[in-house]
Amino acid sequence: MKAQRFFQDWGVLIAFILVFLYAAITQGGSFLQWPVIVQLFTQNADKGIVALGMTFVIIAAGIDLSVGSLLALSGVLMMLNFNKFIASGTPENVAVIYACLIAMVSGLVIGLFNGAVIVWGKIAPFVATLVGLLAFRSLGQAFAEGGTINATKTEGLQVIANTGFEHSSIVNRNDIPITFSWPIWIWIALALVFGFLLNRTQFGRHVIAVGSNEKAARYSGIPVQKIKFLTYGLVGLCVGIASIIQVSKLASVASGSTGLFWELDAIAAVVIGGTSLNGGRGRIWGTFVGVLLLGLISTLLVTADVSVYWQGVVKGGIILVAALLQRGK
Amino acid sequence: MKAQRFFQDWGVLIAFILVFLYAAITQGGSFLQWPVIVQLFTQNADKGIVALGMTFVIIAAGIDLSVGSLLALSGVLMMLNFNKFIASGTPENVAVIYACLIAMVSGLVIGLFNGAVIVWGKIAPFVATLVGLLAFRSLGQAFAEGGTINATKTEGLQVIANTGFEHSSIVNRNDIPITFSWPIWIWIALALVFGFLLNRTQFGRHVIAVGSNEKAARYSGIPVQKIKFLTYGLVGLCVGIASIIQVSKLASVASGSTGLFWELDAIAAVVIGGTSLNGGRGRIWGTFVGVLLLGLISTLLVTADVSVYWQGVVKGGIILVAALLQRGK
Amino acid sequence: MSVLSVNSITKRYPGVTALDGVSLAFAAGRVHGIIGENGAGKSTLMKIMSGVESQDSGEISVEGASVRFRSVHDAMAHGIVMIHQELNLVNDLSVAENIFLGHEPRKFGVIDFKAMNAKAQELLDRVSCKASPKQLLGDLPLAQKQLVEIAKALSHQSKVVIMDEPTAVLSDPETQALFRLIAQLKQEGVCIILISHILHELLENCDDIAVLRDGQFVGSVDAIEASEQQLAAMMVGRELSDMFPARVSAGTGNELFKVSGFQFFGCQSPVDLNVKAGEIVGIAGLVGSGRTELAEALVGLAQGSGSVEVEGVPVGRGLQAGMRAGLVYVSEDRKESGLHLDLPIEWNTSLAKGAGAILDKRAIHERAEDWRKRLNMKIADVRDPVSSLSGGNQQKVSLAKWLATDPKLLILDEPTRGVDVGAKGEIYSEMRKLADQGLGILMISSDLPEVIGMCDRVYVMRDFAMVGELSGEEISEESIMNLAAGVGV
Amino acid sequence: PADNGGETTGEPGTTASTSGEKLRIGVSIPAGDHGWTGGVVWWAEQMKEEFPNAEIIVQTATDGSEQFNKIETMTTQGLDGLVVLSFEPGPVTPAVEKAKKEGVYIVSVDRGLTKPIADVWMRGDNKVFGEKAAEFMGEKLGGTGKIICLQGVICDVNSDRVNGFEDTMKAKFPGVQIMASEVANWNREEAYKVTQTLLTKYPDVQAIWAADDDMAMGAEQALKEAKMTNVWLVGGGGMKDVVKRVMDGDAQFPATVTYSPQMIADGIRRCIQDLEAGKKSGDTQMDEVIPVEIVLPGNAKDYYYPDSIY
Ligand SMILES: Nc1ncnc2c1ncn2[C@@H]1O[C@H](COP(=O)(O)OP(=O)(O)OP(=O)(O)O)[C@@H](O)[C@H]1O
Ligand SMILES: Nc1ncnc2c1ncn2[C@@H]1O[C@H](COP(=O)(O)OP(=O)(O)OP(=O)(O)O)[C@@H](O)[C@H]1O
Ligand SMILES: [Mg+2]
Ligand SMILES: [Mg+2]
Repeated sequence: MKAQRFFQDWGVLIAFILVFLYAAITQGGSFLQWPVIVQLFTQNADKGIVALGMTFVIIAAGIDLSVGSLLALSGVLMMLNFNKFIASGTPENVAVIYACLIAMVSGLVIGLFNGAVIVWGKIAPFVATLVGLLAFRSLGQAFAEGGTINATKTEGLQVIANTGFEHSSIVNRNDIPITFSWPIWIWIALALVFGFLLNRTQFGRHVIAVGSNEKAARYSGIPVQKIKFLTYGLVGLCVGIASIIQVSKLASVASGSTGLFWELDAIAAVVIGGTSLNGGRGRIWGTFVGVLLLGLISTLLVTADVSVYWQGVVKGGIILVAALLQRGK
Repeated sequence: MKAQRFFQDWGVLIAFILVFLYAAITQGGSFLQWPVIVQLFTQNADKGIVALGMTFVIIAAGIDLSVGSLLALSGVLMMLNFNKFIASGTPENVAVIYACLIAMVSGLVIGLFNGAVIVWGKIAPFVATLVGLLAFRSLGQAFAEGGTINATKTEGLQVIANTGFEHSSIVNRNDIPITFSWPIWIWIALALVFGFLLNRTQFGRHVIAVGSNEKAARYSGIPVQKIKFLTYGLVGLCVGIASIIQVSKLASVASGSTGLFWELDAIAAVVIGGTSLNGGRGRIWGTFVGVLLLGLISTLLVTADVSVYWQGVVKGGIILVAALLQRGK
Repeated sequence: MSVLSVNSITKRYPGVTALDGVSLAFAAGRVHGIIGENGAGKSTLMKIMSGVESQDSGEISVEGASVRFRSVHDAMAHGIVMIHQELNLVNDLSVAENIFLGHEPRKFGVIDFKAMNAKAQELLDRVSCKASPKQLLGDLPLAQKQLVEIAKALSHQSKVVIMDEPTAVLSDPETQALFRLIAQLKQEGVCIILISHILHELLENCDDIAVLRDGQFVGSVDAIEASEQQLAAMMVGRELSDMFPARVSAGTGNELFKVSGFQFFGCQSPVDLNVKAGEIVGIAGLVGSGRTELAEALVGLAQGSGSVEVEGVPVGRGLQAGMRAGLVYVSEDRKESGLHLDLPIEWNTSLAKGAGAILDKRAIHERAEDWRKRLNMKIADVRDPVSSLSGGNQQKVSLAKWLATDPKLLILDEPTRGVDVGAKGEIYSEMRKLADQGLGILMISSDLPEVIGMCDRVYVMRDFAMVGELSGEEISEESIMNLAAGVGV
Repeated sequence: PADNGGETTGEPGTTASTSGEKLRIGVSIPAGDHGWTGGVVWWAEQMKEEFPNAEIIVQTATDGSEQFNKIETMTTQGLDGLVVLSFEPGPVTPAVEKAKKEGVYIVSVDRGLTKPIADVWMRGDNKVFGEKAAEFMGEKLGGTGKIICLQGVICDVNSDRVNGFEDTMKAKFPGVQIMASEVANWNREEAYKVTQTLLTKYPDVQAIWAADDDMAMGAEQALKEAKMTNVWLVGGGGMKDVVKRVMDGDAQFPATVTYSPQMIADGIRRCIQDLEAGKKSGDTQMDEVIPVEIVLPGNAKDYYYPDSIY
């Protein structure tokens, strides 16, 4: 019983550590280096931020399938406006700030729109956000004419994702200091804020109550609908932030492919992290580690040179083992 | 109240009729023809069959994300073996029968494997079948070395999907009789059988009971685990049958793309058809109409020549309206 | 002046008029009892007064001013809280969080867990609940959850506390503690509205008692002057004869059910017990004494080991094997494990019995109609979902579901919880009839008069062990309580 | 009109089918879920403006079966011509065969069909795509060196390119070591991540081959961040940004390989011109290879379409 409880609580972390140790042992020197570890964080920060928001939605017994499409749409809106600002002669740094605001606001507003459809339109979350999955990308493609939009000026934009904290003692093998870029810090900061929000604030506890027993929450005078509505706004905002990171990384957004399948990845990370799809039970740190675990698997598949055909089997297998480790009674 | 109940019960059918009328009015002659209507059935039979199985899984409060990948895998297994049989000199019709058996058995067995992982491995259905989503396609790609496998002999294989019932009075514009091909009949027959299974047999009632309140079902002496296990076998079998239709229609199977996104389509059809994702409530005819509605939207997008960039918005919009029509209190 | 009053409240559900022009007034510093048969509309009225439901017509006044509640929150703001008949708590939050759900103490916008736990502990002490504030609510047994629900209501400092059958899942000591608490609240000037089917409770603790019948107010009596017979007559509309049927052939049959050396999860010493054909045997004990655990292990719902025989034939492990041998268990928690609330009544009554691999719909329907008559259920249509029934009628459906399986040995866990006096009598006589037909009945009950009135023999449990067996004249409230509480041993 | 149309923009208005109505041309292409296919969709949509007198119905699909269905639906609606760029040749062939039976004029672009039913096949050669890149890279490396490869979505197109590349490398430049060959799904972001990861393991690579330009762009970003701008790349597919870089003599993009999504536009033009010229289904069975060329600073301006989306 005790052991089981232990695994249930810490399974995802144990799985992560096991996979990491495996990688470190089999890959030896090439794996246990700062750049690899830092990269794991850099590469997954955007998806990780979306997963943080998704955790709230799922704890409130909802789901959001539209995140990937929304990422593309808010990226497109951000980029189109950025280019427009630049074209109209706005100073680059001002244009960057405007563009970021546009991404966040569009994410938030569209997320709240999802929430409104679900709460006041009384449409099941799966259906409402499936509509979003179809419609948001389509809108993005219509705005971008189906293509990739490149930033007409890239330096200012790329500051966000490509610069950050460096320390002279943490270097790669060419002795160039490694950048702990802003996305890492944004991700960690948001994880802390969201963890605090979930565990220490009334909003967080009410999210749990709504997901665990909606009727009881209603009988306790909790504004159930408002809470649900807000969780969708939260994930929308997260998507907006993630789209800033995405756009900043590559100074471009592809209306057709940006964020494709992200809903699955984000939900998978949340669930692997120990949050129940039935709502009511969940945790932020679990999602954080879940994202890292999925990222680690991807890295391992590349560095261990697994045949491209077999990668799905290996990835699925590791997820299965992680799930087995932390299964309930 | 009464009106609401009416819409809740018949919403999907009303939505279908409305969209159909809209198409018939705006498209006029080019839409209201036998070929278009028959095609609607032919084109959606395979997906429709998968959705039938999915209905059982969802009523039992489960989910199966692996259907698309399983479709590819059982298609690959079927095709590889078919080509092997032909190469070894087996008569074509015998090879076809063997190949069909292989598809059905592999679908059933792998479906039951999913069920076993969920029931006895105690893994959440979402996670277990997500593993399947990753692993089954990967396996198919490994067997097919990533590519498309084409049938070395096509006539016998194509009999299944391309022949059927014809009546001299039902013709296309060139006065060639239209084929009501076997997939249509298989789909309708399976829908009737599944409807009977769900509404008239103990198994069906137990599926509903398990989905509605698992604990109470267990206390009532219902073999909860066996029931769940079987629903996954059922959807697996359906996927096997669908893969036969696919392979027969296309005389080939693409390990990388066959069945991509089918899980979303199938689940969407089930939910639009009025089955609750929380389990315990659902209906076969609703799924049937749900598949037709989604198919009709696709057809309409083609015939109305909606810009490809806007198709997602239009499709999403129609699904939303259908959902609004039949929402609960 | 009345602190809360309702004026010609009417509420209709599809097919039923739950309330039909009810007017009542409630005063501060008084305890008002409300009684009525199952389905009389008591819970509906309370839900309307606490903002859960809204009336079709009529008005609510608080301290003379007309109000309109749009949500529970509105009612709370007017100082009205309700303890629901069916528990409404969040399993995934702690006990303290449940108590303060919706009005958590905060410091700088953040929940002040320290203060919350401390205040919760006070409230828990007040309701004599042994749970710790930090425990996850889901881990508590039913009775303790009920106490948490009461503590939650007290946390609001309300003017009016509505309690819908709070004692149904409590055993004697906790019930006593609750009434002490009620007396204290009354002293503090709180208005208490108390629903119960246990009439003497109300007579002893209320100031006045209002009676509802078929959604209408039929009258109100002063608790000091009234008698149980009078109340029952007002409720049912006719005189009730003695509730407990006479025994005809008390336990003269052969040994039907024999358990020896049986161990179950958490048990302190192996259990032996037996039931003869035609016998009704009680298992008494305090809440948490392990009666439910024993029963669930006996029928194969939980782990257990030892010899279990029905008519001398060993029963295999597992629920299905037990059912085949005629061993059935009616759960105490009809909401979670007893019934499929969303499914039609007729489905529920046939779910355990089965109706052939290919369903015989007619048999299913007729069976439901049959049991509806036999247990006198108040049902609009057997095709309606169970959730549309009042609590007591749900309990009857739960019983019917198992009686329909033609059992040999029936284990009933709190069979009359939440059932009105009239219906109780019907259930008792049905039990007796079955026993007379040769069934053995093992009844777990916290209702001592029921145990004394019905049982031929009584086992008493304490702390997951069998501590005594009483029969015939030995059975009395005192002897049972002595064994159950471990005094005088 | 045997010559490759590219100059037909001048004379619209002459389009009319034999029946005197507008020509109905169905265009079936893969969904624009990555850069190159996005370009295909864009070019196809452009044709609607170029031929206002023809009814051009553009339909995309996410898999072979959907493409099958959409071709079937368009055929039922009545078509004069069908231009198809198949998702996978196998699954699409039966649908095209049905259209052919209805007398639709078939122009197949790029990947072809499994049966010789196209009236015109403007063949793209993915094998040569890989071979040309391998030859260029092998020579530039002087026969020895370490490289990594980025693959697209696992499918026939990808296999052809990768096999063409790897086989040529092995045969002609055995001294060039392919350190890793990883899937990046035609996706810039994924290529960026995969390259990041690979660079930590193989910090001494000299060059990167990507199976299309989108992935090359992603890889470039990873190189830039790792401050490894001495590593050069070869992609392919005719992305305008890449062609521009080659044209400008950017050392990181010494060359690229043509494979412009514009080929769909050529296919549509060809289809309309042939129908206008009175050609009927079954009259011809043309098989033209769209040449795959290596783009170098010298000839880059011939392949630079600044107005294209891709
Ligand atoms: N949600 C509902 N839908 C339909 N009918 C309902 C609903 N809730 C209550 N009813 C009906 O309203 C009537 C009154 O029910 P109510 O729960 O108020 O009874 P009660 O007096 O509390 O009975 P009990 O003593 O069994 O708890 C019953 O006939 C019941 O079937
Ligand atoms: N879900 C649970 N998790 C942990 N402990 C439990 C759980 N359910 C019951 N228990 C423990 O088992 C003991 C017995 O529970 P329970 O209240 O069901 O016994 P009982 O004698 O049947 O009482 P009653 O039927 O009167 O409620 C309790 O003391 C409780 O601590
Ligand atoms: Mg009640
Ligand atoms: Mg109990």
